[in-house]
Amino acid sequence: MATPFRKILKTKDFVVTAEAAPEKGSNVSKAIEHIELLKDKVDGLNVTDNQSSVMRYPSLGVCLLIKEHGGEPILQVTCRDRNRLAIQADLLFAYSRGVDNVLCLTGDSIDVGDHKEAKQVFDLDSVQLIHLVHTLNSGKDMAGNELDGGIDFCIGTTATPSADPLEPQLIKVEKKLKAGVNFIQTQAVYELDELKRFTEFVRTVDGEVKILAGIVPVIGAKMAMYMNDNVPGVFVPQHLIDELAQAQKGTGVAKGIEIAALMIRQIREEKVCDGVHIMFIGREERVPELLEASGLL
Amino acid sequence: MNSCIVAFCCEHSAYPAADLAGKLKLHCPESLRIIRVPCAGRVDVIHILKAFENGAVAVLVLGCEDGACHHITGNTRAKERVKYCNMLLKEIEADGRHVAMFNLSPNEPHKFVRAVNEITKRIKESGR
Amino acid sequence: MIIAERKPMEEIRQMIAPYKKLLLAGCATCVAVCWAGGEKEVGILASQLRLDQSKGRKKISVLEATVERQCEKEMVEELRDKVQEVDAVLSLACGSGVQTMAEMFEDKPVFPAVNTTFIGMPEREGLWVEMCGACGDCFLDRTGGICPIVRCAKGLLNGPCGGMRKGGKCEIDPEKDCAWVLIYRRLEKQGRLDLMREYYPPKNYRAVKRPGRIQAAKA
Amino acid sequence: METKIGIFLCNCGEAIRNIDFAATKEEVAQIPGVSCVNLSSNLCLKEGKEKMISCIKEENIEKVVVAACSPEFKEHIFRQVLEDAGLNGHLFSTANIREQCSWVHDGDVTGKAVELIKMAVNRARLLQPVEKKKFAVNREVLVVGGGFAAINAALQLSRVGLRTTLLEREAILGSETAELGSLCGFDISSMMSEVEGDENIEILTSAEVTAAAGKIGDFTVRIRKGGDEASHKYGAVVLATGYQTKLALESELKSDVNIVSQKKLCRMLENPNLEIRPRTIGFMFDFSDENSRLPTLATLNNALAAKQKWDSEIYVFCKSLKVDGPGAEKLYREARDCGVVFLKCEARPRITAGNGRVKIEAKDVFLGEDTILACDLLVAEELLLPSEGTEALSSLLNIRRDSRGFYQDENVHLYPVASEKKGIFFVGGCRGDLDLSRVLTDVSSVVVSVYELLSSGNILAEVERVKVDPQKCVACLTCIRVCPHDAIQLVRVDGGKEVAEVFDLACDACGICAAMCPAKAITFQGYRDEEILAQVETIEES
Repeated sequence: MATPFRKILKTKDFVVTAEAAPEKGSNVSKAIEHIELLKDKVDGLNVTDNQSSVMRYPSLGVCLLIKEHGGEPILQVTCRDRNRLAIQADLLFAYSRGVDNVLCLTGDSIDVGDHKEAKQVFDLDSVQLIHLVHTLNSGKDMAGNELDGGIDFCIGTTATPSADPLEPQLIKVEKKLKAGVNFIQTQAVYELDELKRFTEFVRTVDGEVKILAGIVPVIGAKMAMYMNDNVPGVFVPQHLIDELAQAQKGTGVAKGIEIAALMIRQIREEKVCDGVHIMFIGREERVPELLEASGLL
Repeated sequence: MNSCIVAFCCEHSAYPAADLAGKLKLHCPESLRIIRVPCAGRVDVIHILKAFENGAVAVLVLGCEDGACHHITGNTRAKERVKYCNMLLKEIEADGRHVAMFNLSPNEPHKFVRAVNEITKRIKESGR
Repeated sequence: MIIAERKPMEEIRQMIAPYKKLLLAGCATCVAVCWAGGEKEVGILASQLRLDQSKGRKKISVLEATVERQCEKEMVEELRDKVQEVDAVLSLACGSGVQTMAEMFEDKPVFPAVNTTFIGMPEREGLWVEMCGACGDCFLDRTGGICPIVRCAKGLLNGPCGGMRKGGKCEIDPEKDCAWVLIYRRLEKQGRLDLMREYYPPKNYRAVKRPGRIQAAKA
Repeated sequence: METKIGIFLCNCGEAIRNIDFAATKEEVAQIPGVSCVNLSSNLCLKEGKEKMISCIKEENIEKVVVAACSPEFKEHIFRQVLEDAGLNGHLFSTANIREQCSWVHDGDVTGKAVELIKMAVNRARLLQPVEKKKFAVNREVLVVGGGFAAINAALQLSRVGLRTTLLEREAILGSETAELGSLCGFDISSMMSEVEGDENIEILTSAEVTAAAGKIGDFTVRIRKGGDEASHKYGAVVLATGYQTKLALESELKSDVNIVSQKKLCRMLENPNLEIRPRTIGFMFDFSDENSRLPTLATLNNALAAKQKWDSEIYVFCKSLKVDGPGAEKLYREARDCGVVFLKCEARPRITAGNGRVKIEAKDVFLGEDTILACDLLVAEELLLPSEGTEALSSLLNIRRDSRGFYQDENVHLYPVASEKKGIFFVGGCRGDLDLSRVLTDVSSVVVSVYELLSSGNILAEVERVKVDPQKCVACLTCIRVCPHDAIQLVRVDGGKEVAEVFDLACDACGICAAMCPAKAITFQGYRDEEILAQVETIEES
C-alpha cells in the first residue's frame, strides 16, 4: 500500500510525480505495464482525463488499477466533458474506492481533439471545480444537500509559469490559491527564471502549497515546433529548438532526457520548488531513465 | 449561338483602350459586346450572372491598373467581385463559363486585344 | 444584429432537388445588412439556380421576393399569392424568419438557404465577429464590457485557461484574441482589476428556459 | 404611351464604309419606341447639329440615341445639342459604331451595328433627367502647419483673394523654417513679416484640430486654442504639416558628442566662438532610406559651408546621390571642385566611436577595398518621417496615407497635391521627400486648384446623380465605409430615422456604393442596375 500523497507532500522535501496516460480501447495491459514500471519509483501517478480532448479509457478506471497495484493515483478531472452533476457523482465514486487525490483542470478545448464536432460542456471552470471539491469535503453537495458519507480530497491544480502575458495567469492562480489547494503541478517549464518568478509569486499568496514543476522532455526540433503550435500550454523556447536541431539523427530522445535531467537537477539544487511532475508524452517507458539521469532513483 | 463575350469597360481605362484598338485597326472577335461603366467598381455580381443568364459565354471586367484607379479602390473591389463570381460559378459546376478581370491603361490597346484573345482561348479550351 | 452566412450550393441543391417552381424569399433587415439574405443575395442565388444546368438538371423557374422583416406575420402575409404559385419556398432569412414563413404556409415545404450564426457586429465591411450569445444572464458589468461567455472559446467565468497562446491569443485559434486578456487589459486601464480578481461561482445556465418566451409586462 | 426615342446615325463623312446604313436605318426603325431615324454624314458639325435640333423639336423626341463615333470623343457636344433643343442632357445614349464596330472588325458589320444601337435604345428608354445646380461654397481656406510650405501657401492664397486661416501647433510660426532657411541658403525673414502683416490671413498659434466634419465647400473644423474650442467653417483644407527627422543610428551611438545632425552642424557653423574646429568631417545618407533628396541638399550645403569656414577635410558616404532638384547638380560640382571626397558604398558603413574620434568602415564601390576613416565629426544619416500628429489628423479628416505614413495615397491621379477627398490638399514635406523648389511648385498648384474651386463662391454640379432612397436604406454604413471619396454621411431624416446621404459636390460618380449597397437603395443615374441589365438583355435577342 503506497503512502497517501497528502502525507508525502508534508514529509518529503522533493516530491516526484509522473503520468500514466490511458489508451484508446478497453485493453488495459499497456496501462498496467506503465503502472508496474513507475509505481514504486514516483510518489504519485497522475491519470489524464481525455488528454488533448482525445477520447480514451477513463481516468478513474486507471486510478482504480493503480490502487489495486499498490500505487498512489492522482485523478485528473476536466470540466470539458461533464457537467456539475456528473463531476460530483464521479468524485463520490472515486473517494469511495480510495482515490483521494484530485487535480482540478479546465481541460483542453474540443477543437484540439479528435471529436471536433462534440458539444463542449464547461459547466464549471477549474476555480469553480476547486470550490466544488471543498464543498464536498464539507459534507454537502453543490445544491446544499447533506451527503451520506464524508469526503476528504487532497486538492491539486495546474498553472502556466511561461504564459505571455503573465499577469492574467497570476490573477487566476491567486484565485485558485484563495480557494485552497494542496499542490500545484505546472505546465511544461523550460526557463528557470520563469519558474523562479512564478514560485516567488505563489509564495507571496500561500506559503504551504507544494509546487511541482512540469517537465516535458522534448526529443526533437520538429516535435518541439509541433507542440508549440498544437499542444496547449507548451512553449518550447527557440534556443532549445535550435539546440535540438543540431543533435544528430537518432540521439533525439537521449538529448531530450539530458536537457530535462539538467533542469530537474537545477530545480532541486537551487530549491526552486518542492518537486517535479514528469510528463513524458507517448514515451512513459523512458521515465525511469530520466529519473536515473536526474538522480531521483 | 455564337460565343458572345460581354466586356464591362471602365470609361477611364478600358473603354478608351478599346477605341484606340479601333483606331489602330487591330482585330477583335465580332461577338464582343462592350458595356461602358464609369468604374470597374460599378460592376456588380448580379450584372455578371445576368450576362451569363442571357447567353454570354464569357464576361470580362476591365479596369485601371493598380495604383492608377481614378476612384482609388474601384479596381480592387472589382477584383474581389470577380473572384466571388468564379466561386459562385464553380459551386454550380458551370465550368463552361468564364469571368476574368484584367487591368490596363487607356493607352494600351494591345493589352485590351490580348485580354479578349485570352478569354477566347479559355472558351475554346473548355470546349464550349 | 443577427449575422448569417449563405449555405453551400451543394446543400441547397439537395433540398430543392424534387421541386420545379421555387420562391426565393429575402429579408431586408439583419440578413441584408450582413450580405447574406437581402434582395441582392436573392437575385444572385436565383441567377445561380437558373444557370445551374450541370449534369442534366431540369430547368427550374424561380420567383424572387423580399419583405421588410420575415419575422413579422403581417409582412410575410404579403407573399401569400406568390407562395400559392410555387412548389416550395427557399427562405434567405434567419432561422426566425424561416420558421415564421413555415408556420404561415404549412401546406408548402419551406427551406433555409442561410445558416444563422451569431449576434455580432462588423469589424470592418465584410467581416463580422460574434459579440453576444443571448445567454439571458448578462455578465458584461463584471468584465469591462467584454463577454467571456461567447468570446472565450470555453466560456470561462474565471479565465484565462492554461492553453492561452503567446501574445494573449486563444488556445484554439492564434488569430483570435483571448477574451480574458482583453478583459484584463481593459480593467487594468480603468483601474478596476479587482473585478477580475473576484471569484465568480458557477453560472445559471437555465436563466432562459429554452425555448425562451418573454411576456411584456405592459401588454 | 412609349417614350419617343430619336435615333441619329452618322457615317462620319464616309469614314465608316463597312456598315449598310440604309439597311440599318430600316431595321432600327422597327425597335419599339423609336419614332424617327435620321442619317447624317456630319452630325457633330454645325449643319448636322442644327438638323438634329430641329428634328428633336418637330418630332418632340424625349430620348436621343446617337450611333456614331466614341462617346469619349463627342459626348459633350451632343449633350449640348440636347440642352439647346430643350431636352435634359442626360437623356442621351450612344452606340459606338465607329471605333468599336466598323474599324475594329473587317467585312460587313451591319448586324453588329444594329445590335449596338438596340443596346443603346434599351438603355435610353430607362434614362431619367438629372438637373444641375450651383452649390454655394464657403470661400475660406484652412492651412494646417506653420513651416515654409504653409506660410507660402497662405500668402499666395490671400494674394488671390481667399481669406486663409494659418493653424500652427507650436507657439511661434516657422520655428524650424529659420534653420531650414540657412541650410538651403535663402532668407525667410521677409516672408515671416509679410505673413504677419497680411490682414487676409488669420494666424492661430499653439492651436490644434480636435474634430472635423463636412465635405468640399462646407468643412466644419473644431479648433482648440488655449483653453477654449470653437468650430469654424471652411471651403477647403490644405495640409502642410511637414516632416520630422530621426537619426538612423544604433541607440548607444546617439549620445556620442562627435556624432551630430545636419541642424546641429549648421548651428556649429554659425557659432562664432567655437573652440575646436573639426579637422575631418564625415557625412552619411541614403542607406536606410532611399528618399534622400533633402539630406543630399543639406549635406552639399553644409559641406561647402564647412569647407569655406573651417577648410576641414570632408568625406561623404552615400549609396546614390540624388541631385534632381534645380541647382543641386551645380552644388555637387562646386563641392567636388573644392575638394570634398565622395565615396559610393553599397552597404551601410560600420560606425564605432571612442576617445573623441569616430571610425567609419566602408567598402567603396570604385576603390574596391575597405576604407577606414577616422574623423572628428560625423553627420549621421537622418530618416524622414511624417510629423507628429499626421496619423491623428488623417483619421480626423478620414483621408488615406501612403505606405510610409506620409499623406496622399500612392495613386497617380492624385499627384501632385490632391487627396482622394475633394477639397483636401497636401503641400510640401508632409507628402514626401521634397526639396524647396518642389514645395514652391506644390504651393502654386494648390493655389490654382483651390482658386478654381472656391473663387466664384459656388460650384456647378449635378443634383442627386447618385441618390440614397431613405425608405430602403437600413443605415448599414457599407456605402459610407466603401466610398473612396468619403462623400457619403449619416444624416437624420425629418422622421428621426438615420439614413445615408450622398453629398453631391463631393461625389465623383464612380458607383462603387451602388454596387455594394445590400439593400439596393442607391440609384446612380445613367448606370442604374436596370440600365446596365437592359444592355445585357440585348444579347439574348442576337
